[in-house]
Amino acid sequence: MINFSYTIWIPLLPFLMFLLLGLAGHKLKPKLSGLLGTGGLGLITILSYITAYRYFFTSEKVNGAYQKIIASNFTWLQFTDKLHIDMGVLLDPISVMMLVVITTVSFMVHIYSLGYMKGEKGFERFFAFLSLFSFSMLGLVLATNIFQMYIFWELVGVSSFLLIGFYYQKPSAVRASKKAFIVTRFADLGFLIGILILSFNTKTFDFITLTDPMGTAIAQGGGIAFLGLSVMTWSMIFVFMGGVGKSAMFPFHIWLPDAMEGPTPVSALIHAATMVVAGVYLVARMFPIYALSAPVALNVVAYVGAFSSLFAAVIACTQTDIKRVLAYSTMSQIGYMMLALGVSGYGGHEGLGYMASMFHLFTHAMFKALLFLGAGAIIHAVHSNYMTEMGGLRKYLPITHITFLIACLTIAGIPPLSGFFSKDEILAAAFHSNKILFAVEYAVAGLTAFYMFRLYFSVFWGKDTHYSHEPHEAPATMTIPLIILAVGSVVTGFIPFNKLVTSDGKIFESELELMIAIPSVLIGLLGIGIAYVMYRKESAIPDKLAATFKYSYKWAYNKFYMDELYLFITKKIIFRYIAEPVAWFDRHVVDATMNAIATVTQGVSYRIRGFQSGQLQKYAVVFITGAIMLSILFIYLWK
Amino acid sequence: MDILSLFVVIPVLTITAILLLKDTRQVRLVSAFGMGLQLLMAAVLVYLYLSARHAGNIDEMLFVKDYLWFKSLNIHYAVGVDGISVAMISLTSLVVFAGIFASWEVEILKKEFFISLILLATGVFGFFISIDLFTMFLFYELAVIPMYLLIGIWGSGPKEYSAMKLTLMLMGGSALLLVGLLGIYFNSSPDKNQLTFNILEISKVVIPLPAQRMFFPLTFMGFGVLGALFPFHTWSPDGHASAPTAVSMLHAGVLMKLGGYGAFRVAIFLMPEAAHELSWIFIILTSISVIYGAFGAIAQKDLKYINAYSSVSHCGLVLFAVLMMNQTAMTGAIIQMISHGLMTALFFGLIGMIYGRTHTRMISEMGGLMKVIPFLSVCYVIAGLASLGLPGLSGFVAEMTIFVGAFQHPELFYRIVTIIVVSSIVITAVYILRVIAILLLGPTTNEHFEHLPDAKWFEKISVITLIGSVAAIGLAPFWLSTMIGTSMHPIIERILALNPF
Amino acid sequence: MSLGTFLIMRHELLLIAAALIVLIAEIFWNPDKKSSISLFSIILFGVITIIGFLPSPAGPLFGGMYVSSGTRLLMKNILNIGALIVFIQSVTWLKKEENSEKISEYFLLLISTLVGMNFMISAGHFLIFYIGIELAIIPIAALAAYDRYKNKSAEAGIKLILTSALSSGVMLYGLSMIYGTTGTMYFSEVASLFGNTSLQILGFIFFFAGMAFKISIVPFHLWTADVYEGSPVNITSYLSVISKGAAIFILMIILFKVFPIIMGTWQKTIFVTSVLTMTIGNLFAIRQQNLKRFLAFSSISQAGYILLGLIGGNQLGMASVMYYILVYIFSNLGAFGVVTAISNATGKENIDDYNGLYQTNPKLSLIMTLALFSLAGIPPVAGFFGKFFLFTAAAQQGFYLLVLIAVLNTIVSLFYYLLVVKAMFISKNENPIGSFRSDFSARFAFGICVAGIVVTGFASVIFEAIKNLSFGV
Amino acid sequence: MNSGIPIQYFLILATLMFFTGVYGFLTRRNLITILMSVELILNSVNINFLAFNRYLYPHKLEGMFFSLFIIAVAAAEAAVAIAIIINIYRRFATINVEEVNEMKY
Repeated sequence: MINFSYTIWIPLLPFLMFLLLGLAGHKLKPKLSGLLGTGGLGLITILSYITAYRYFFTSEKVNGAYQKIIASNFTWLQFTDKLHIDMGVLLDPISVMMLVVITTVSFMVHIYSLGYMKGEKGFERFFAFLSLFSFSMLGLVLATNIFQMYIFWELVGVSSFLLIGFYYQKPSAVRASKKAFIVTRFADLGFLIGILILSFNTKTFDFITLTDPMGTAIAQGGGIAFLGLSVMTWSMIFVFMGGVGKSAMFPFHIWLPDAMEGPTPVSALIHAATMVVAGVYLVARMFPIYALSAPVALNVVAYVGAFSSLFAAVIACTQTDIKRVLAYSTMSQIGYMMLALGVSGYGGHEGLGYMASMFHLFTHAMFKALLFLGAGAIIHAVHSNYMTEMGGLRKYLPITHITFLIACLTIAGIPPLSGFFSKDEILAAAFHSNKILFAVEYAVAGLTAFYMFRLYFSVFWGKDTHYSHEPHEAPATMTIPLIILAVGSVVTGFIPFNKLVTSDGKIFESELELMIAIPSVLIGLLGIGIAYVMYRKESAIPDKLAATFKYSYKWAYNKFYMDELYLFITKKIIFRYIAEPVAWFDRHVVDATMNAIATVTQGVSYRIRGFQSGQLQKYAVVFITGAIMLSILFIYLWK
Repeated sequence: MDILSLFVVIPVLTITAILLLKDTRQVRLVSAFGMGLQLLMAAVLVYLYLSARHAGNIDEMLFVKDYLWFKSLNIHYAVGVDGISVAMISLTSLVVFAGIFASWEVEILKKEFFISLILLATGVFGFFISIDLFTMFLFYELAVIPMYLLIGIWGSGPKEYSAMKLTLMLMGGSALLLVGLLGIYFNSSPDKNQLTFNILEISKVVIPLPAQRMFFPLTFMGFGVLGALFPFHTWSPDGHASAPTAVSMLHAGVLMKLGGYGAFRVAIFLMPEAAHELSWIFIILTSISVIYGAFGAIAQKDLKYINAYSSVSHCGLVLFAVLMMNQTAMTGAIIQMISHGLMTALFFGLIGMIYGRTHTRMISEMGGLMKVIPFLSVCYVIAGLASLGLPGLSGFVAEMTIFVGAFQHPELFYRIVTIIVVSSIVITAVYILRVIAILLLGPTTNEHFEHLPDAKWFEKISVITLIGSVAAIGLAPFWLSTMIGTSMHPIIERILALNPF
Repeated sequence: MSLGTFLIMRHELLLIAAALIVLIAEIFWNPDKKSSISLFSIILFGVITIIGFLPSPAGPLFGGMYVSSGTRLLMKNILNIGALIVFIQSVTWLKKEENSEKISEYFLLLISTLVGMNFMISAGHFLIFYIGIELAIIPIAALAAYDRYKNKSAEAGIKLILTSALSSGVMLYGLSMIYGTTGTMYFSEVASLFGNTSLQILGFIFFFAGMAFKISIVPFHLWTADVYEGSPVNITSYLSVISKGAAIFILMIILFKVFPIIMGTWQKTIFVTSVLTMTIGNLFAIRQQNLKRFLAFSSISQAGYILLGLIGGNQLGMASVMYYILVYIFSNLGAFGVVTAISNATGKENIDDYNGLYQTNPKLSLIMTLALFSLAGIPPVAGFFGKFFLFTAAAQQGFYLLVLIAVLNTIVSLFYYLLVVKAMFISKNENPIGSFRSDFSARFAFGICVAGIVVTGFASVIFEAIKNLSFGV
Repeated sequence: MNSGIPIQYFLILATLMFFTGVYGFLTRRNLITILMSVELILNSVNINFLAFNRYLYPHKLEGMFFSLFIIAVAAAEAAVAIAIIINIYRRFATINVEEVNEMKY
């Protein structure tokens, strides 16, 4: 058994960095603090690579399965003797894989930001927040129990809130951050309720106990039925609700596009590579329960994923803000991963989907980060987000151009780039379990290729726009990460995931299924072709199309009016018809009653003043009547 | 002189010292010194307590001192603490300490102000240390009455109205309470020969159920008024809005906790059966105040009103948890009291400081303060995050303990209500973020605000004390929850022995 | 029967002597410094008060018509203390020009009323009781009309004397019924012979009405406000504490000693009347502007609370009543002392005039606040303990409902007491009452009152001592 | 020693006198008359005492003495009352009870 106890430093280091930069940041030189943050992250990147190596290649397996290793653990808060929140580090294939993903991308983004954020006000604040985010994200993936996960879940939420609202003087940014936080918070409510129900039935938070296929948690499965579904199913659906929120699945996706208000590196790190896949990771983490004890919930996962991917892809085809296009494509790719999990089974070749999903998560992190960073470089050069104001940039930004192209090809699933392999696995898994979903995903693959190359062509080719000032290639701090990530997205496809990350930790054989791979490549190429025709040069086709499908285009362009719907619910229903009435009720009914008591008392005291008339004889009357009344009362009425 | 009585003696000495002073500048120094001493004492007490427990002392109450006072009625001056009261005492001393610094620049009648403030503190400390119902009640009323002068003289807005309303409603609560206490007293011994006010001795006997049915509601509501139980919470918004900074801090931070503490230590601990029987009524009321308070806060425009309503919601959570009557939930209730105490004190302190600069509390009239007064704004954000239950700050610990505990309740009804109550975390997030977004973020709307000064040193002391403790509890809750939890055991055992669920 | 046995009625004898001495001394006094008579008589009375505390023989006298016991001695002493404070407070007022001629009358009359009260308290027979009560009220009527040149004073006098005559008429009628049905007027014999017939109930109720008039219990209270307002402040304070206290004492003794058989009935009676008294008293007090009138109504509601101590008929109740009267003497006299001082200095008696008093006369306002809080029953001052014990006594017999009504009433009373506090501390006033320094006697009286208010509560010995002397039904 | 007149007569007379007195007290406007009606009340009480004593408890004289004292006290009361009434007349120039109401409410 190898000693992994040092892994506790992987999350801890960024936290210390956050404290340092947060408390003393404004005293340091911006550059220094930037370097500190980056250096710290570089360190843990190395650490996590070492960990990954030692875990996958040197730690021994028990009957051919990777073990779940509790590297370190201590009780943070004791609820009951059974229920307690622990803080610790759990190493298993997916967490180790996530370690690699997060640290790599985060490190790249740190380096990139050194250039991108140069001269920004609050440079050190930015890096402090980045460290906070890295801390929370790492804590999330390394969580040993569901409550620890929830804690860091909230923390990534808030750090994303802080980073989206980084330009806090910009109203749109403020609005976006607020929206992101509240929407995800609402989803997290579901997560929490899920945890509560789960813990009530299983009396434990611990992942290993929960997800043990032979364990009591899965075996008893909370047989009590409610609306025909087992308690376990309910709790899993609620837990998944949290995932939906974080991973911007339909219907909680609305925060993601607005989140693009944040600085581009942030979008690359949080809203493309790491945080948004937390939902996928959550489902993967609880996968045995989903697969063995709550299949209905698993179906929900599959359908939500499939629908979101299609939905997002359609919208992506119509957007003109490049970051928003990328945001929607992220959403659709995550939909892929969800679907893959949804269609997967547990163990052996059944678990193909699981593996595929993790695989795609990995590759997607690489190329989507690359895409965003590239977009960042473009924006940095052009000072605009809108592709309508771009074109012919290839001669100004050669490196960006090449890397961007690679990324586009990857996402379009062109062999031998990594995207091809992972997506192919997913399609295969879908094909084997559910033909309809397969068809959907197949179409989405085409759409993806189309909108990505629409973007690519209209930015780098297309009409030759005349820029007010000459766009120039980004500095090395920005281009180097691009290159590294580009390499990453080329080679990662060859990592044998089926030997490393599988549903039950055991190796299984999976070979390329040509009769799925070839058509998927073809449709990818088809998408690219259409995009080429429409956007390679300036042409009237897009506008014609838009004109012909006026209404559907309009709907897609306005993201199917989801934002308006939410606005209606929050502003009109909640605020106008609940909060304000409550406030009014409190003032004018509850409070008024209390005041009424006082007023009535005073009123009465005014009414009865007539007794004190100052007339001696009236007093005498009262006196005598009083005496007689009392006598009557106690002699006759109340003996 | 035993250590506990010192907690009453030191403030009294401070008051006398202030009375003797002439120069007003010294007044605040003296009070700061006295309360600093108090804070130190609290630390010492915590240390002594923990070491005593560590030494294996398993008495229900420690440092018990008992002096016979009124022999014929068997009234004692009896003090003693368990983990819960120790925690509450440290909370109080923290908040009072911060409060002194927050009110460093009172203009008029400095002397009187600090005297009344410390008098209020005296009452609170006395309440928490006493284990004799009579002394408890005495200190309770002693704590309530200075509020009138504090709000009436140094307050703002419709201060006289609010002060009167607050005092009368709280006194109304204590009226119900008095009857309840007398009822407990006269049932405190099966054979009427040796009646007692001593909580520990009463807890050894079982009060007959009819009596419990009669006196539990009185006692609970009596304390509930102070704990802002719906519908008796309406003193809270007006009172807080009109009160000067330090007073709102103390009042929301500490005084409202008397309600929760008493409801748990007297009403439920002494009359568990009735509590179990009638809990459903109060559960409904409290969950109303949780949700209702939160929604009320969304629609407010005045910072203090927002905070007052959020206090209603949070204190409602305390009473809610207490009524769940199991180890975890009740522990959570205590933690929530402490966390909310610190949090809301922080909030009111900051609001006072901001108001002192912008001279308005209407959020609509402010904006973009983050750029102008970063320190205060950041602290405000932290307070906000704490109050919406962000992990790493105290609010989260408290709320989660309550929710998990409450959800362990064996009856379905309680679990469903719990889920409803849990949903308050979203509403809280909504109004907190709304305030933060309007008040601090965005462009600076009013050019008059461009050159506001940031926090002064005494304000920083006050704020940092509170933030420090909020974060301390949030990051390392285990010692607090264990300290409270161990003291909760005997209480829970008694409750469970009397109501087998 | 040796002369020594007459020492049993030492209190009365000493007081009579004192009254005569004052009367005679006035004749031979140097007309230039008449005002020093007051000092002389106060010292004289002070000596008597102190002697009153010396241990003295107890027992029946005149074949049981006159009874003296520890309890009754204590009651007399309590009254003496109160009277002493009133005397000291009235010095400033007596110094005034228009009063200089009648100083000795003032003391003579007050002391004789005190004699009446002492006899009344020591009564073992209704005849003594009747004479005592008349002796206690008639001179007060004269004193109420003491300000010969004030309309209100005369009005107060006539209202008091006529209504009291009526009330004693009614009471006597009741007594005659009791006599007719039992054939005796000795307390002890009446107690043994008393039954529960309608005629006897009627007799009791009429008797109770007469007593209720003296204690000013609703609905027999209407004279109170006018008389209090009209009379000189010191007379008002005397009426509000001493006469009321004495009447309550004797009512308590008679209820416990003479009517234990119809306890059920008089408990009901007290229940009804005390609820009425508290409520009506408070309701009227809310609206008052003149402080004397205000305190009059407040004292009415106080009487309502005191009845809670009687209703139980238990030892605790008796003790708490005596204790409360003591506390009430200190508190009410403290409040009246402030009113006296201010009306002597400025002649202002309205609450509005007190606005911003704290700026000019902080000490006076603090004393007033203390006294009012004590009346309202706010800790840590004595009033809190007093009220608590009263309520406990009532609760002991299971009158929880009554206690609830009472405590809810205390909130209303707190409301109007706070109104005064508000006036003094909070309300702004461009021309507040000028700052002045009250003379030695007033400050001495204040000293006693404040000490009483603060100490009586905490020092449990006082309550315990009273408790040991008290008996139940 | 029974002298033919049954006790009821006395009692009825006394009761009538009592309520006549009360009636007078409540209705007469002249203070002096009111005072007289008070005397009526007291005298009715006296009759009661005497009758009871004479008829029911003839061997003790408590009733007699009581009435004696009542008469004496009533005299004193009347004296003070009349003194005050004179003062009233000085101040208000009337002894009509209805006009003596400076203090009210």
